Amino acid sequence: MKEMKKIINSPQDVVPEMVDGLVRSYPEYLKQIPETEAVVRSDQASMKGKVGLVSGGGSGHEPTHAGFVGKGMLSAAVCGQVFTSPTPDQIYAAIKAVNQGKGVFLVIKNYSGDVMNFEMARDMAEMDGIAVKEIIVDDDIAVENSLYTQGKRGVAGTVLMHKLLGAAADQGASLDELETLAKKALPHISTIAVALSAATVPEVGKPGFELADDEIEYGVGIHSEPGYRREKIKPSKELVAELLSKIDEVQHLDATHQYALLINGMGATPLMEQYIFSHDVLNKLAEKNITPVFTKVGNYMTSIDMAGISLTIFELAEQKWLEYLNYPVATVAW
Amino acid sequence: MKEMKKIINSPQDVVPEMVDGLVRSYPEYLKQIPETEAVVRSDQASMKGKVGLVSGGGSGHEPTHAGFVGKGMLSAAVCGQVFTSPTPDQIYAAIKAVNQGKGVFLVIKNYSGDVMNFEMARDMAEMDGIAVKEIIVDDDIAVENSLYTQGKRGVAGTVLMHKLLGAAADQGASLDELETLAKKALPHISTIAVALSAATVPEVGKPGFELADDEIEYGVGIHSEPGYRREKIKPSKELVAELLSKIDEVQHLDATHQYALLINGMGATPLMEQYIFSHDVLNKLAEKNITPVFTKVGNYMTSIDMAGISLTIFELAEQKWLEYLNYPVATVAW
Amino acid sequence: MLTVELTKKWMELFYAQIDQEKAYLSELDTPIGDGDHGNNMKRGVDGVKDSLAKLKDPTLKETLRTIAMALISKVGGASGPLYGTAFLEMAKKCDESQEPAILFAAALEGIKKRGGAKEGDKTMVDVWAPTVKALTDGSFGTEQIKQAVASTKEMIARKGRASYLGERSVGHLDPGAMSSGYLFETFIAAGGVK
Amino acid sequence: MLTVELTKKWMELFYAQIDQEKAYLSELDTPIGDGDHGNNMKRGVDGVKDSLAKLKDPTLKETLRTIAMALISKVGGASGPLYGTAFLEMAKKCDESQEPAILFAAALEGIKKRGGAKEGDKTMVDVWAPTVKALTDGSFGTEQIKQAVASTKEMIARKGRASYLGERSVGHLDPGAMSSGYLFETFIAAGGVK
Ligand SMILES: Nc1ncnc2c1ncn2[C@@H]1O[C@H](COP(=O)(O)OP(=O)(O)O)[C@@H](O)[C@H]1O
Ligand SMILES: Nc1ncnc2c1ncn2[C@@H]1O[C@H](COP(=O)(O)OP(=O)(O)O)[C@@H](O)[C@H]1O
Ligand SMILES: [Mg+2]
Ligand SMILES: [Mg+2]
Ligand SMILES: [Mg+2]
Ligand SMILES: [Mg+2]
Repeated sequence: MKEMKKIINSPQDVVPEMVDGLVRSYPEYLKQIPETEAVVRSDQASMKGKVGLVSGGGSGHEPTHAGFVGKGMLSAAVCGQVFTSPTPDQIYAAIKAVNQGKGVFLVIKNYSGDVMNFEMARDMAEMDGIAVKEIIVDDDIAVENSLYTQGKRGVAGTVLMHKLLGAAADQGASLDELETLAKKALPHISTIAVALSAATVPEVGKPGFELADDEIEYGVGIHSEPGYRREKIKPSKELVAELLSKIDEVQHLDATHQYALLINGMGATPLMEQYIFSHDVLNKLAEKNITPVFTKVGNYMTSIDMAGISLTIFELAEQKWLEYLNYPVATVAW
Repeated sequence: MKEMKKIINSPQDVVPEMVDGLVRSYPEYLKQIPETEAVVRSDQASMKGKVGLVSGGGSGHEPTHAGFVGKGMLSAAVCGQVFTSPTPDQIYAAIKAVNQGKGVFLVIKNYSGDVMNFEMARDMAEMDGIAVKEIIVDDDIAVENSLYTQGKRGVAGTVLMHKLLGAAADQGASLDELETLAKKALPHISTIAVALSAATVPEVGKPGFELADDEIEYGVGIHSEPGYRREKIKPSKELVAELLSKIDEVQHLDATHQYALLINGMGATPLMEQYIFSHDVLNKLAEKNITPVFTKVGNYMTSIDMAGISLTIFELAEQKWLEYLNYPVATVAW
Repeated sequence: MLTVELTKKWMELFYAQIDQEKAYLSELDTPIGDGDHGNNMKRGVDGVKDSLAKLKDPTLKETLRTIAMALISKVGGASGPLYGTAFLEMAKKCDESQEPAILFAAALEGIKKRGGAKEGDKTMVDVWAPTVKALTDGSFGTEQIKQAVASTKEMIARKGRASYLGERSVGHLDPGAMSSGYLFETFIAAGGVK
Repeated sequence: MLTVELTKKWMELFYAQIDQEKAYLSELDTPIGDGDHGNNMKRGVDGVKDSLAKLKDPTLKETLRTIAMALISKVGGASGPLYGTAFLEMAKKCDESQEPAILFAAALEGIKKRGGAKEGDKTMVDVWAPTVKALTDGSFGTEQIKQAVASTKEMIARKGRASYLGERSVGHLDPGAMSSGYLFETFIAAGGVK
């Protein structure tokens, strides 16, 4: 078992120190809500008269969520402990901080903890007379959806959801319009990942699982939740073929549609590998005569120091959605 | 010795596949110069009537250099083999592609290979009647400068040099003005790094050096060149104290001056750790009553999959330099 | 009868138990979760300890409510809202009755409503439900609690993170079931049932 | 006398030697460099082989120039411009003389000018300089080359990446010195000196 080797002070101080470091590095975008680990836009004027957009969840996915706070994207982000949903009081503080009388929209990833804590906060806000609606993102197709289970997980596609809703909110969409947009877009966003190693939670001190030196695992989640198959590492093209075929089963990729592509590094995988992976994805899509109209490659929804990559395909069923993706923002990380 | 585990196809194809993946993912910014691994702005109009700005070097530092090509920053970047300077013919092709009759300025990192190959390309361009000037960046203070050696290395500070010169060039600075700016700014940029692990060059297949599970090394270069001291890993604050004291010896940090800060992840170090490190740097500077007027934290000048971080401090001796740093750009990675 | 004194004693023992088993709870959470249950619970009981220390001559309702709010605002994750809701429901009920069987039944209803889990879904509900039943039929006790916790081992998870594993969750104890087991065991140790 | 025939034979043997010692050259480049010298040289000799194969009845000048251009455009790094310059200078000189001693002396001057290294700086110059001298005084030979290569081991590097190590570069052979050693040894093996 490898020892943990990290640039930190003490494991319990990771989140407060990280949030402080981020906010003080980027005061032009971010402000910390006092006595919380929630972060709100410093450009208050940009929120005037608009629906507030709040996201959040466990920490460890940097730059998600706080890196996407700013004009044109999130109004606030709530940073929980590492891989642990933030508590309702913190989420509630963020809701209050961004409420401009037009209501507040919540972006929640589909984990029991996130859903329960955000919904408790929503209850608290509604008791205060703040209108709150939400979308529960579940883009990870590695997990079967079923009425009898928790359902699919929310992963990198959440970043695209932030972008879409942020652009719409900035253009004055109402709370109901945001809900409609979110519900319409969600089924068109599919993500699947492959891991080369697991993340090490600082307070735990060892990786969430162990892979042999030549092993990979398909379908792993962003908290090192196990995936659907383990095997020997393969060339990038073959990883792409596997992941893309899984997405194809769900989305039935087809040259008559427009697609956006998000290739996401999990934290320890360098851009060199991400660009090669991207080359292989674009080649494989070209075999189907598909050229994505929007592509982003980088570390957006990480899993601390996990090595691996995720592939998100977003079918742009409406032209407006591409405009939202291209809409200018002022954030640390988009 | 750990086996190499990377998302690649074959080690020899890393650079062409990576460049292809990058360019095809971001056609709005980038175009590949045919038959080369050089990348030029796709927004040709933005270069009209301006001095061309060309950088480059070995690959493995992604998003440097190609990620900084675009309006307001580099005109072109030349991607060599991994950790190997590009060849003169490729650099020459980039110079020709960006020349608009106003001359071309080269940003070279101070490595024998880079200097020799860029200068051979410069000779070729000058024979064609293209005016060429250059800056040789050597911001790494870990290495002593001396008349009898190669001198200091060029590392993360190069990204700030790109930003400065790119903004000035976009505003119409002449070739001579760029040279003056570059020479003035260079001595004010100091960088120093700490490594938790070394990079693995795909064609080599094993890390450039080995560190024990609890060991770090100060002063390591961006090609796993050895540093100045090895010791047991320490809390982030103590790493910061060590690195900042080295910079202080050179820069004599002082509250009457303005500073920009660049905290740079080396590839495998997650943002979580970078933000904590940033928190500690800001605290340590605050002890001297210094609050940087510009900060950036992220993976800018990486060393493939090395774990570690570098700290760059840039004394903004002229107010104009801060404007250059804040000047808007359209690139993949700034 | 649940009293302020008993509740305080109970929380002290629960604190000590979580403090001691923190690493084990996180370890249980590793193969079928995200490895943080021990840390989550530790933050929770730290919060409970701090908040209770600040109370002056509290009523039972205030005591239970304080525990609930500390858990809700300190634990996070899935277990925070669930344990928090449990104590909140007990606080609501305690004016009416201080009978453990009745209070824990109210708590169980709260947990089920908040999380949507049923018995057999391999969650803390699989400790709470049989324990509430045992309190009514008189079979409540350390052995019964241990059995309830152990019963989760062979279940397939259908709620919480472990559900992403499907059948591969079989063979592992549920961490929330284990921490709920500690809650009831320390209740007994505090003198909750004679 | 350097001829087209001899040059081709020489390059074939040099190709084979680099191909065989590629990993070793990169290994030498690891403690005091960036571990790529073998790969760099391999790309270079691959390029030389391809380019020479395309030449039809070339002159000696064309042959040397072709080798130079292949090295310049394929190797990159520090060694590319240096080996490229060496062959370019030989191409320039070969109309005047085909004497190895004279050609290699011209190449050495090019290397020194391009890279600024002097003897004793722990670079390929420490093989080229004594070898050129040996060609003049008749001591040229495999033994002499091996000695020149070995002499770099105890030097402190003052040019190239190894110079960043300062005194810690002592105790390691210089990789460029080693590949230059191969160049001269294969020259002998090709029949370059009888
Ligand atoms: N929907 C649910 N209903 C009841 N209990 C649940 C539910 N989801 C999770 N749990 C319980 O919570 C425990 C995990 O808690 P914890 O690890 O603290 O939170 P998280 O899963 O967010 O990391 C599980 O072992 C299970 O007992
Ligand atoms: N300035 C110089 N003058 C002469 N030789 C040099 C100089 N710099 C480097 N070298 C030679 O180049 C060799 C390294 O080549 P290589 O590894 O291919 O390039 P790089 O150092 O760019 O990775 C060194 O071993 C040394 O012999
Ligand atoms: Mg958790
Ligand atoms: Mg090199
Ligand atoms: Mg957990
Ligand atoms: Mg080298």
